[in-house]
Amino acid sequence: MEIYAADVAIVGAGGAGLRAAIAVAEADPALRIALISKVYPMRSHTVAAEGGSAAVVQSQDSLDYHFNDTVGGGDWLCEQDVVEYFVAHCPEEMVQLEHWGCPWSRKPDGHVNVRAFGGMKIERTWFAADKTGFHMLHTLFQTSIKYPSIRRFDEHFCIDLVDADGRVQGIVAIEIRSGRFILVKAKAVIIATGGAGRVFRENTNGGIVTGDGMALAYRHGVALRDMEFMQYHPTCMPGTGLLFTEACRGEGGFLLNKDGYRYLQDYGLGPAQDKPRNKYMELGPRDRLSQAFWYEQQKGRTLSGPYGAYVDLDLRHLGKARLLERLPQIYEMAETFMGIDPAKQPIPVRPAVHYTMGGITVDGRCATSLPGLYAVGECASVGIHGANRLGSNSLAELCVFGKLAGTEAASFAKSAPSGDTKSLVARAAASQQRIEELLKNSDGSERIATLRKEMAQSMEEGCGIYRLAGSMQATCDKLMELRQRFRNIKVEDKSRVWNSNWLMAIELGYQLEVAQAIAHSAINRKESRGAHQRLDGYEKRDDVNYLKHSLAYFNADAAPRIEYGAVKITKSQPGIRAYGAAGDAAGH
Amino acid sequence: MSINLKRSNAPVFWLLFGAGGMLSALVGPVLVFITGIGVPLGLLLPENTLSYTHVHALAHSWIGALFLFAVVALFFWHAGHRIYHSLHDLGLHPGAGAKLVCYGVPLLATLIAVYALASMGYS
Amino acid sequence: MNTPAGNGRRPYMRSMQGWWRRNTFYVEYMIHEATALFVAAYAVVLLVGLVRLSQGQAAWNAWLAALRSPGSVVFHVLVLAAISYHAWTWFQIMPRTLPPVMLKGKRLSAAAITRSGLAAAAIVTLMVFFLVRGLWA
Amino acid sequence: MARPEMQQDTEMPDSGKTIVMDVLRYRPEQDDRPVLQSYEVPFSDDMSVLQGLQYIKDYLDGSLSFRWSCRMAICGSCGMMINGRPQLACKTFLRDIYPEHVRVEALAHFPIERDLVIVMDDFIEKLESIKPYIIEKQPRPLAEGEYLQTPAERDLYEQFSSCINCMLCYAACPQYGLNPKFLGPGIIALLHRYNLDSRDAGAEQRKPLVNSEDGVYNCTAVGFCSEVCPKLVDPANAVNVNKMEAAKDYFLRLVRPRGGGK
Repeated sequence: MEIYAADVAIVGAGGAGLRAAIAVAEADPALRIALISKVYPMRSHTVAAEGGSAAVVQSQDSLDYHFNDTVGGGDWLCEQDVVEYFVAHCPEEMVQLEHWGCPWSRKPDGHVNVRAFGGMKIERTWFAADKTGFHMLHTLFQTSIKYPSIRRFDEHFCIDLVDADGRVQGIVAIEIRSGRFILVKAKAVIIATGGAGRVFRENTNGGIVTGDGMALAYRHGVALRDMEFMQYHPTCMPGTGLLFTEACRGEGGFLLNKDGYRYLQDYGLGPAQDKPRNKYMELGPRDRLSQAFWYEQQKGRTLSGPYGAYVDLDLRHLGKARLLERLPQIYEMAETFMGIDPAKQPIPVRPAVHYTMGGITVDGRCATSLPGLYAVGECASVGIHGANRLGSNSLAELCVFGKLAGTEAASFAKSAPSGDTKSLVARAAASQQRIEELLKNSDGSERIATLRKEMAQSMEEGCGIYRLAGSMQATCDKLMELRQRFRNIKVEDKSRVWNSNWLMAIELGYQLEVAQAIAHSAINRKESRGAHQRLDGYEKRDDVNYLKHSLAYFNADAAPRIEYGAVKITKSQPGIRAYGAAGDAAGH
Repeated sequence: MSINLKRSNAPVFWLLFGAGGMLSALVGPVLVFITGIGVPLGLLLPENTLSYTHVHALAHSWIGALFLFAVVALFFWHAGHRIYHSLHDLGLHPGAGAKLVCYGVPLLATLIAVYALASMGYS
Repeated sequence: MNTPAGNGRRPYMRSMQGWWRRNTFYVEYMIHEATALFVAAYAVVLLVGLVRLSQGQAAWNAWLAALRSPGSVVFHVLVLAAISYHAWTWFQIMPRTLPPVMLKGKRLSAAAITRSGLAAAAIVTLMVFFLVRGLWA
Repeated sequence: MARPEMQQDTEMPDSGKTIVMDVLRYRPEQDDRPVLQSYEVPFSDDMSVLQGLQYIKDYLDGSLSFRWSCRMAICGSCGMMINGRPQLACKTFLRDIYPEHVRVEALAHFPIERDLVIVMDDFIEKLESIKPYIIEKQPRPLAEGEYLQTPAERDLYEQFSSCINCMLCYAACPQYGLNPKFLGPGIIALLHRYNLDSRDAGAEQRKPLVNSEDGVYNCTAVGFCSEVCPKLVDPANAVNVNKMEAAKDYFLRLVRPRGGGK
């Protein structure tokens, strides 16, 4: 097995991984950084983020407002000290990106422009048209090229962490082009592999978003926190689930039911006004908007198309010129994928799974419970999203915590001793053997696609926008069955060079375990909060029993063990989460 | 990968190519018509349009000589450069010989044009 | 088959043989590149004319006479077609070769640049034609 | 025979129709050279070529390899030759080809690693060579806030910053096919993007690449690169504008005093 000796290994080269790599390189140019990604960095799913990234910049805005919007938006399941750190560091990170060349959209005077987003009191979303994630990712990737200490392992698929002596000491990966295994020794490892949205059927996520890093940490005893909170984004393309950014609403788009009625006013978000108003109507938070869709559907007031129920996202009144300036990609997507001119026709949309609020449990400094192991970005739960993430907080999170994870890992690596290569190789060889078994299993009979489809279907049924004990239990049972059947998985392709059949099987293994953590966390939370809404007697938020983080622990072949951890409250006591006129009355 | 940082000499030839391309796009069609079709057939143009007196007078003036020189020389340079690249496009891997021909002929033509015009003197 | 783990890489490079036949865009490109042959031929005709001019009236008249031969006229019709096609494609490509052209704070569209180029060619054509006709008629 | 159920990520209505996809296969561990393999795939009007390939992989032949991720024409993974033209598979629809066969091949002008997967080392190395990052005149402390840049200044380079590195332009460029040392359209577009950025002062450092024998003058203005760009970047413009820059530099250096240039 090939061995590469690094000081810090980073798994995942999306926004968070790249930002972390740059932070390590700037912290100490002598540290050798291995940046491992199963795709080329610019393919990472950060690329698909559209709307923007939050940072307080306007004089009428304040860090407290950003804090309150985030904590209230998260239904008080946030680590408030971490949120304080977060909102305080967003502005400098956005400026840092600007210095690195990110083409932020500008005001006529040359200052960076900001736009409105859902659940925000004051406009604070920095944007680069509607391709913000794309521009941030490419800016970070291209900037990372400046640092000679960053050695990239592009298209290397991480199959395991290597731990020894009670701390993580490296990772094992497959070089996809050759099928060879490589051990990357490292004194600190940062996981930055993104979310797990593809365990659901209809989702906005790219094919690579399979929860790999979450499963890696989980198998090594690190808890997955708050996994029941899966964000449904309210405006997605029916069928494919492709995302129409929240900025469509930030720019003034309307959501209409089949009667052409702005139905959100019936769900505590009104009154309706022509001009977009922060925290009102279409600028409510994502969980509320997705839930309102569900109710409209129950009432038979949605429209119906080949992919089921939908509502109309109406942008016509914004005019073609503004759409092309502010939402060019949305325009292109509507035209190419749906044959719709959004200046002339409303766009059919429905909610789809978008973001994994939970993830690998880390403290406010991005450290996991396994010494030397850090996690950052969507794969991690650093505690800023709570039960519902505010739009445009995730891109800011990549930068603020990417940098923090990088500096923390760098200082850990500098103080940690080198491990014993021989024992690490032995452990890596064991991981290699386990993965190679998949290829050798010649009489497997289960198709990868069949299992994946059953998983995704079951997750949607059990862990959708509204949840019931019975269907959640059915999902838990189904996932257990699928894990059994996975042992009999068939990898048709036995070759080594770019064998994506093999990789998909490994990913499916990751997905099934992460899905289990989601489903079991969900069925155990007997209340409704943020993105976790129940209709079986637990419709209310229950702060007495459930103002707690759920912690899912890997339990080998059995179901995960669910425990609970405290939520850090500093300055915002749980209150009523209200938007629209009710929010104003409640003083939000 | 090793990127060859040796400076390319192409700008000289590319500028001549471009100038010739632009000139031939602007005046090429009308010149071809005048000299090759209109005058020989007496089409739209009086027969004595290209009489020796007229054309010699043109060549005898600075501006006329310059125009004739530019047309002849730049057309050559334009064509030579393009033909050289087309040989490459066709996979004929033009070597030094082809390069010599493609750029040597325009050079020779340029010298001949200068000589011919100079021998007529200027007024 | 049966290569040891990881040694199976054998990147395959495809041939460029006949690449220009692969789509109509390339075919068109090769045709407009080929107009250079006609430009070259016409440049030779003009160069000969210039040399003949410098040799005196008789030489010049012989050149003119040669231009009147049917073969020459047919040849020049072909050259006219080729060089006109060259002009057309030259202005089609022109927007791709210029830095942004700003007009009243707005960027000139590719189509507008092409149209301007063609218009310039038309104007120059008329100017040369009437200059030649007017001066010497 | 009943056809298997559709894949998970996109449910497609069953039209009962099928389309034939001829895919260029190359498995280096067993094939001497690439060979075409045909698959019959259920067809509906809203299916992309990518969805067709996903169907093949999921239900007909798990050994078919190709890159894909975002499905929305922004990650740049799924560039391939579709009926002879470089295109993103996610953005090309079967309905526009039906009932003809869909011929799918790996992106032209690159070595085929396997099936529809190309070796993209060359592109990445070139990307790394052009210093694709802001080279500041002097470092600006974060505390001083952002650089001011007017919308007009941003518009200058914005187009070239939209490159998704899908490499369709390289597959469209015969000059790159004929001479892989050529820096190529997409990379020159990115280089141009930084040179045009009002925050950047690195043009001088990038010049040797532009001016070199592997630089802009390999381009013969075919223009197909810009035709196939899925993001309307116009790399041909970047290349050709830089020819003029390189020419200026070539001659100005002769009149500038030695070492006295800026």
